Amino acid sequence: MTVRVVETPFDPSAELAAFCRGRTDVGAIASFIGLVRDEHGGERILAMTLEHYPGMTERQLARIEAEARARWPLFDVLVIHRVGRMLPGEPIVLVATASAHRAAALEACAFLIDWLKTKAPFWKLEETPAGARWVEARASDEEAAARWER
Amino acid sequence: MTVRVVETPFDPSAELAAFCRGRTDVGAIASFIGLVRDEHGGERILAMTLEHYPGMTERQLARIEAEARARWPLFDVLVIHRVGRMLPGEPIVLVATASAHRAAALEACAFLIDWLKTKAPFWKLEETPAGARWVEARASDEEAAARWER
Amino acid sequence: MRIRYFAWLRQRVGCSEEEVELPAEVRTVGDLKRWLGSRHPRFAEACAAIGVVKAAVDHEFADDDRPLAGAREVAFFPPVTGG
Amino acid sequence: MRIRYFAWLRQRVGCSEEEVELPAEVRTVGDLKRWLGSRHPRFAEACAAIGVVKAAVDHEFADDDRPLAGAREVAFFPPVTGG
Repeated sequence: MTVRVVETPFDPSAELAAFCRGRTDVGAIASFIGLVRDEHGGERILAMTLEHYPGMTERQLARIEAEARARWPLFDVLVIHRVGRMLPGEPIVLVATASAHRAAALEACAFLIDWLKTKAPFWKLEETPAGARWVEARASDEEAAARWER
Repeated sequence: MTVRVVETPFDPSAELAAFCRGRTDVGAIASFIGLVRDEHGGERILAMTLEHYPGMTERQLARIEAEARARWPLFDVLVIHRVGRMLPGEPIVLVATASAHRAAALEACAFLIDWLKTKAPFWKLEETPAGARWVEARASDEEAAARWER
Repeated sequence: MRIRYFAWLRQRVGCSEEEVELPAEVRTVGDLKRWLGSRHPRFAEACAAIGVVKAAVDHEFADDDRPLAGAREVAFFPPVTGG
Repeated sequence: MRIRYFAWLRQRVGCSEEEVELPAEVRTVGDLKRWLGSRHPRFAEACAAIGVVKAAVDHEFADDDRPLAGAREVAFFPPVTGG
């Protein structure tokens, strides 16, 4: 399985180590790790809860992965997304791509995270000292995703 | 030191784990790992030797890193480049970038590897069943680097 | 048909899911929004703001003109913010 | 002045470095290439092909018109292929 939704902390570096292990055909591995930040919009973040839509999430992630594989020559793809409550510094998401050449690996990695941000049903609830608030979608995320439309 | 030239094998995932560890201010970490492939241009690769120009290498890598930090808001940058003889599957290079947001981390990572490929004094010697051969520079690497010129 | 609500829309409506029997005239996602809005005033309020309420039919994103024939589950939620 | 050669240029010239005393008329990297070419025919051959021999003066990439005044080390090498 190359697409996983997990409810407990995961270790991106251990996942990447397993992703690379024993491969002699791959020349290039690109990865992106998203982590909970302790600050957002000038307010301190105490914790973050990721809600998702089970069933639709896995389906959308699998579709985004298939789209990346159709666009770039990839040996392998890994997408892990955490859900539930997590603390600053904890990983939210890991995207990794393996290809013979770096351009394919780097572009596919950027594509995957851009599309995931706008097409996978996750919602972030931030806990601040003033209370909990839902994170608003950013227009810049839509623009980042739109550059891959064709 | 965030720029290192190493003569023995290194573990990119352990380096990445150390790079992420204990940081709660970083939201995004992008990385690129280059590995020795067991095939190139239809020929089997038995081993690869990276020659470099000690002194100039560190200077160029530090300059490339400074350029990335001037262009993007980065918390941290890590560049590790192996030299000497290595086998298929072994890591040649690791580039990692940490930023509050993913676009900066991803772009800076792509920039660093593109510039490193054309501006740092490394040369690859491949061992094939037919003998050793120096890898030729690719025009596509110059083009990839040129897109960052301004 | 099962209706599901997520994130702040779930909190506004006050439930995460409900089973409904649709009247024959509710044929599209847009019809369903209006019909649900008559039952949940705060859902109607949210739908009045353009682009704020997204929909999925059987796990696929769906626009207002998407027909409901054969659908088993429709979900409503705010724009996604994962990654 | 110290001259260094790398990769296949090192193999062609047959040495990795040498100390030289430059005649007064050798003022630029281009002059140095021609002067070294008269000592190492295979270096001259490589220089005849455009873009194949790169140079660095004191660890900085340098074009043919770069003056040598004050330089301690000049290196010649093929286009780089790291990463």
